[in-house]
Amino acid sequence: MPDMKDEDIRIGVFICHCGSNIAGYLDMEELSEYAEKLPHVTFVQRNLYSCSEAGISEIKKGIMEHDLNRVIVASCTPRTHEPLFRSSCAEAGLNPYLFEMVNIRDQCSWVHMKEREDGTDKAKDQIRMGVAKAALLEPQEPIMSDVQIRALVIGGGISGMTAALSLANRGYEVVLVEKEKNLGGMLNQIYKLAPTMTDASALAEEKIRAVTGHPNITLFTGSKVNAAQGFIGKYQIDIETESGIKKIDFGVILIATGASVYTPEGLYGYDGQRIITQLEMERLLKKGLDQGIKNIVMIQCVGSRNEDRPYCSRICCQTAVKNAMLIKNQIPEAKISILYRDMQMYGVENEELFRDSKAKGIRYINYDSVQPPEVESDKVRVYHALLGREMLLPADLVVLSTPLIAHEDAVEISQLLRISIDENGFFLEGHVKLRPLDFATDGIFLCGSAHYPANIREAVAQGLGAASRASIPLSQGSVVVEPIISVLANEDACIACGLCVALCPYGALEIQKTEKGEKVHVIDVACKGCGCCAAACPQKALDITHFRDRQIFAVIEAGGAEAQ
Amino acid sequence: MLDVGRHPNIELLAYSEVEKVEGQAVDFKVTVRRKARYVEEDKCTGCGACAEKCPTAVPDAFNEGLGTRKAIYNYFAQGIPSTHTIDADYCRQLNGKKCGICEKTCQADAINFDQEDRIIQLDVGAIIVAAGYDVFDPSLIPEYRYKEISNVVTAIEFERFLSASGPTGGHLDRPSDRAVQAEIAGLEKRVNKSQRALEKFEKKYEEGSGEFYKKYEAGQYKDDEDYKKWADKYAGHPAIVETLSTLKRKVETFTVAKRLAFIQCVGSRDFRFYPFCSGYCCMHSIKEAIIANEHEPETQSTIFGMDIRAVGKGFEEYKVRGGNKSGISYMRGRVAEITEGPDNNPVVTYENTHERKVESQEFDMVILATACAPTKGIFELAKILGIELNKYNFVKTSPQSPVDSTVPGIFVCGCAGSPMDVPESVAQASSAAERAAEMVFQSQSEKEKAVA
Amino acid sequence: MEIVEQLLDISGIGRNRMQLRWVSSAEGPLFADYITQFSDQTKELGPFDLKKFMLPLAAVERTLMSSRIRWLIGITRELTDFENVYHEKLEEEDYKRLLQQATEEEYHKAMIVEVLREGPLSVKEMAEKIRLPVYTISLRLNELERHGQAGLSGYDGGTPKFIGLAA
Amino acid sequence: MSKQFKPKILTFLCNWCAYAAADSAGVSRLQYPPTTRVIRTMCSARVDPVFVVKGLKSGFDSVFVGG
Repeated sequence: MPDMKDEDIRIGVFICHCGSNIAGYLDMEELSEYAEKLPHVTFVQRNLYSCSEAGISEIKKGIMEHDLNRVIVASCTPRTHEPLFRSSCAEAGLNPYLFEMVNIRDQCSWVHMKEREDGTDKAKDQIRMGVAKAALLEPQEPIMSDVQIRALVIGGGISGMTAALSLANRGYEVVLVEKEKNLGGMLNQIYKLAPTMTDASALAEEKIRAVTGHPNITLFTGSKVNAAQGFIGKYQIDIETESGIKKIDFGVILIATGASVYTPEGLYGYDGQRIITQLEMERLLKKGLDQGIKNIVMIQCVGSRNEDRPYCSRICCQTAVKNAMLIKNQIPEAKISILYRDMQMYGVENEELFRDSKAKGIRYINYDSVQPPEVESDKVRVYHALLGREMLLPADLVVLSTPLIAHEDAVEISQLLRISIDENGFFLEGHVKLRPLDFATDGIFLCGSAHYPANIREAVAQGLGAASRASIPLSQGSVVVEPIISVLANEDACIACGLCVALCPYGALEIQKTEKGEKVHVIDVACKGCGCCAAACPQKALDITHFRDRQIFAVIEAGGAEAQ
Repeated sequence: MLDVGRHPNIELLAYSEVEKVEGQAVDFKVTVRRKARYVEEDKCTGCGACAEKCPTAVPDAFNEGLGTRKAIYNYFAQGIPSTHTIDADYCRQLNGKKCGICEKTCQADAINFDQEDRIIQLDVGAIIVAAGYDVFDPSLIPEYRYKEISNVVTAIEFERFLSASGPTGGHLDRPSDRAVQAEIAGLEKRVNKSQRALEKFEKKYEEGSGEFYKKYEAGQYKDDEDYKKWADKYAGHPAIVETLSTLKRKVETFTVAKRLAFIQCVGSRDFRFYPFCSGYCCMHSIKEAIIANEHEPETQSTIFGMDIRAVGKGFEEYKVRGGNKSGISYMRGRVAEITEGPDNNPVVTYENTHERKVESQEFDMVILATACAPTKGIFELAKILGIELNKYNFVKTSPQSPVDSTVPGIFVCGCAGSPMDVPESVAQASSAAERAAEMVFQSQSEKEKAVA
Repeated sequence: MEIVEQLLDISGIGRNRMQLRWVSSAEGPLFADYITQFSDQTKELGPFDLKKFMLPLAAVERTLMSSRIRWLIGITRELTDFENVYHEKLEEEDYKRLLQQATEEEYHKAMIVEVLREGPLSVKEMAEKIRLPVYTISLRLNELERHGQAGLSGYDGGTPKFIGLAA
Repeated sequence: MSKQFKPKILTFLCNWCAYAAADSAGVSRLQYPPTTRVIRTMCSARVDPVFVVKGLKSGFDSVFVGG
């Protein structure tokens, strides 16, 4: 195809009837006559259904016979059929980005049904604006970037191990980095797991044996990531291991760093001896309880659902009930009362555990956060919100259910990999409902309590899920990015002020040294083309392909001009 | 949904059911029945012209029967695949009466009335069950009188009331008010009909109905059949007009529902039905209450629950914010009974456990947060696949392998496995996909080893 | 976008010539209402008289292109969300006030530059044309002089005349 | 009839939110005045404040930005 010089731009305009959805409300004759008179338009055609097989072949025929180098389809919303029309243009030998759609159905004929004349005027303006933009369109090639087939899993708890094992089972090379000396994370400190009461360390050993024995998994314990560069497909990571720094390239990264238990300093007289946390309770259970303990009081929501930590940590209720059941197994006649605000025993298994615990004689006492219980030397004073009177419960042992909080090093990892954490320090997922295991930045994935406190069932499921998400780029071997991205249009204007880098929500901009001094560099693979950098740049140095300033100005001027 | 429809690697068989499964992990033979839709899938562009012209109105299942759709329909506006379907039970043509309007209207001539069910064989390596759940039918709970009191609705119906594409376009018109409005519409039709009948008589006899009636009463046209009909028509006319205007005055007093009651654990945590907790209903009610408040700032909601389980990420903060900003109050207690007070207002009787008093309160509308019941078809599907169900009739899984069913190679995700909310379902979907991929990969490597 | 509204106000064009609305993809009806309201509101305002507002509009454009304003918009988050090294953060209201004040100053400077394009003027003449007190004009004028955007062009019988210079 | 003033509104719509809302208004056939002239952008952040001024200078009577 000849190089696009200004004079020989040949635009084809295909106006769709969409049966009667457009033709029934707009004057199609007037539209096609008007389109013929627009600058650079050399071919106009109307068809009944542009998106049907017949319509597509008409467009392809039009491109080849009239040697068109720009195509406009005036029909429905680009959000549905733009990819279809672009691929048809490509099949006819035209670069798919020399194509522009004009919406004259969903945003014109359908919404101006009783205003045929004004609706037709609007359609004329929109087509004129489309033609103005089409004249300035440039060919683009989709950006391919190959992916290093190797996954990095940070965190060797149940979730991290599950993810690593699953990816390894699918034949991918996995590097698992764990900051502690041994794998297992929280599992090592837990005695038994609800609801099947399987032994936590047995499960941990089984998983650790599988991980250490797997040929595809390289394990680094007592190590941590201290430098990270690059983007999806091409990450350069420095891992500080016990035997020196290792530089390894990765395609994807999985964050499974888990969370730690909040130690309730200064709350309810916590002393780690008589007033302990649920985790310390697990240790006591593991060792075997001192039979002398007869009365145990557990207090829920210690240090959570308040101003400092407004979130409900989800798993402390089920942990408390599980521990209470285990205590009953070891000391059947022990009296256990659980002081709670809301018993968060959500789901099938938890509710069943909750019922069985009541059958075993565990008592539940509701307290109001306004009047919390008070722990004294050998008893606990609590105002029973449901009975409306104060109770004194003898307590040889007080167990405080504290929330899981984010590890301190979560902030460090978030800055290293340019991923965000939420106000409670947990990692912020791409989308709370639709992308719970991804980050906003492509290529990095998330599972387990690093995202939000999760029990074993959820941690394992999220580990598998994150592995599945991570395997998509690995299995394709390359990443295709739509070429609507930011580009440094005016290199001299850029003064490397870094304002755009701070603004970019996708971490797709960085400052790099070039012969002309420091300039902004666009990581095209990570860029989503949102354009906030181009709009904010004080020097107007950045621009967005397919939505360039000059294209938008041309469309504005075309829109404003009166329809002849 | 759009991505699924357009993804080259996904073959979407909508309106189809699995009939038989043979073989075992890694190579299953699955027989699928593609039910006849009487529309050619490859020809239909989903433009919707046929639906506009179709004369038969049918209660719309997507809107819980609150709105109506046509006999030829797309399940909801932007449903994928956009291919329309003819509802064989309601379509006149398929029931022997003459019609075929949709066939005439369709310019892509995609309508094919003698399309048959088609049986398809599939060879697959793994199967993922994502059969979802059914909404518990609250009419099984007599004390909530779901069927008798029109202003008691289920959560899913309330969702349709609030939705901009729902039957009321997002306005919280009370069902009792809508019934009155439907009555008014019926009456208006009757008034016009009788008006036209009177005019026909007047034209026929060139005489105003008023004078004719005076003469008729004076005994002038006693025995004439036609005149008698005219007189009865004229006598009955004012009565209809009268009831119509009283109803119309009553409609002026109607307002959007402002006092809402959300009753949690309807069917859940209940030994008579489902002893488990369905997990998402607390959050769903809080969301509905907040949206209702956004639509109508004076809306006040009370959520009755034993525990308000806001356990997910950001849920507790959402619940607290709902309480502070969107006029929601949380009442700890289980609702005993709903009776109908004056002006169709449901009255809720409950024990306020913090005050240890039995109280009752009148509301404009009551929303029942219904339980997540296993789908009706799960029993048959389980038999076909050979997988076990747990005692609550969800697919049996274990905490260590949460997405594996009891049969290797068959996996489960979402509410078919156990009640859960959207974020967990989406996460579990990826987990099931991963396990399936693992299974398929292992089989390939074994085949290669066998060949090598 | 509040800056644009503020500029439209102080330039006399009126802030209701522009509107920013947030609409989610499910809120079709809400979108239709916003468009209907804004369309009726525009109809009441009547056609936009380009000739009458040519000058102030050019000044608005120049203000929006000035690096000072673009910088201030660009680092909003830096100033208000993240703390600087001394752990100081700018409160939302202080930032808004600072931004409004800067915008006003830049707008006046832009008006002066635009007015001077028609030919040399004295401070008093500028004050009448832009309808601003002499005091503000001279303040902004010497800022322009400091940045080399304006300069003395000569004396008309004792009163100094100024012209715009290409910065 | 005298040419009744028909305003022309330059409308920037973000592809994921406002543009999608406009489509869904179309799907449910909601009517609104035909005064808007739409420019689709990938995100409302793409709308540089200068575009608003450009719009008023090019003959539009007002500018609407949908994010």
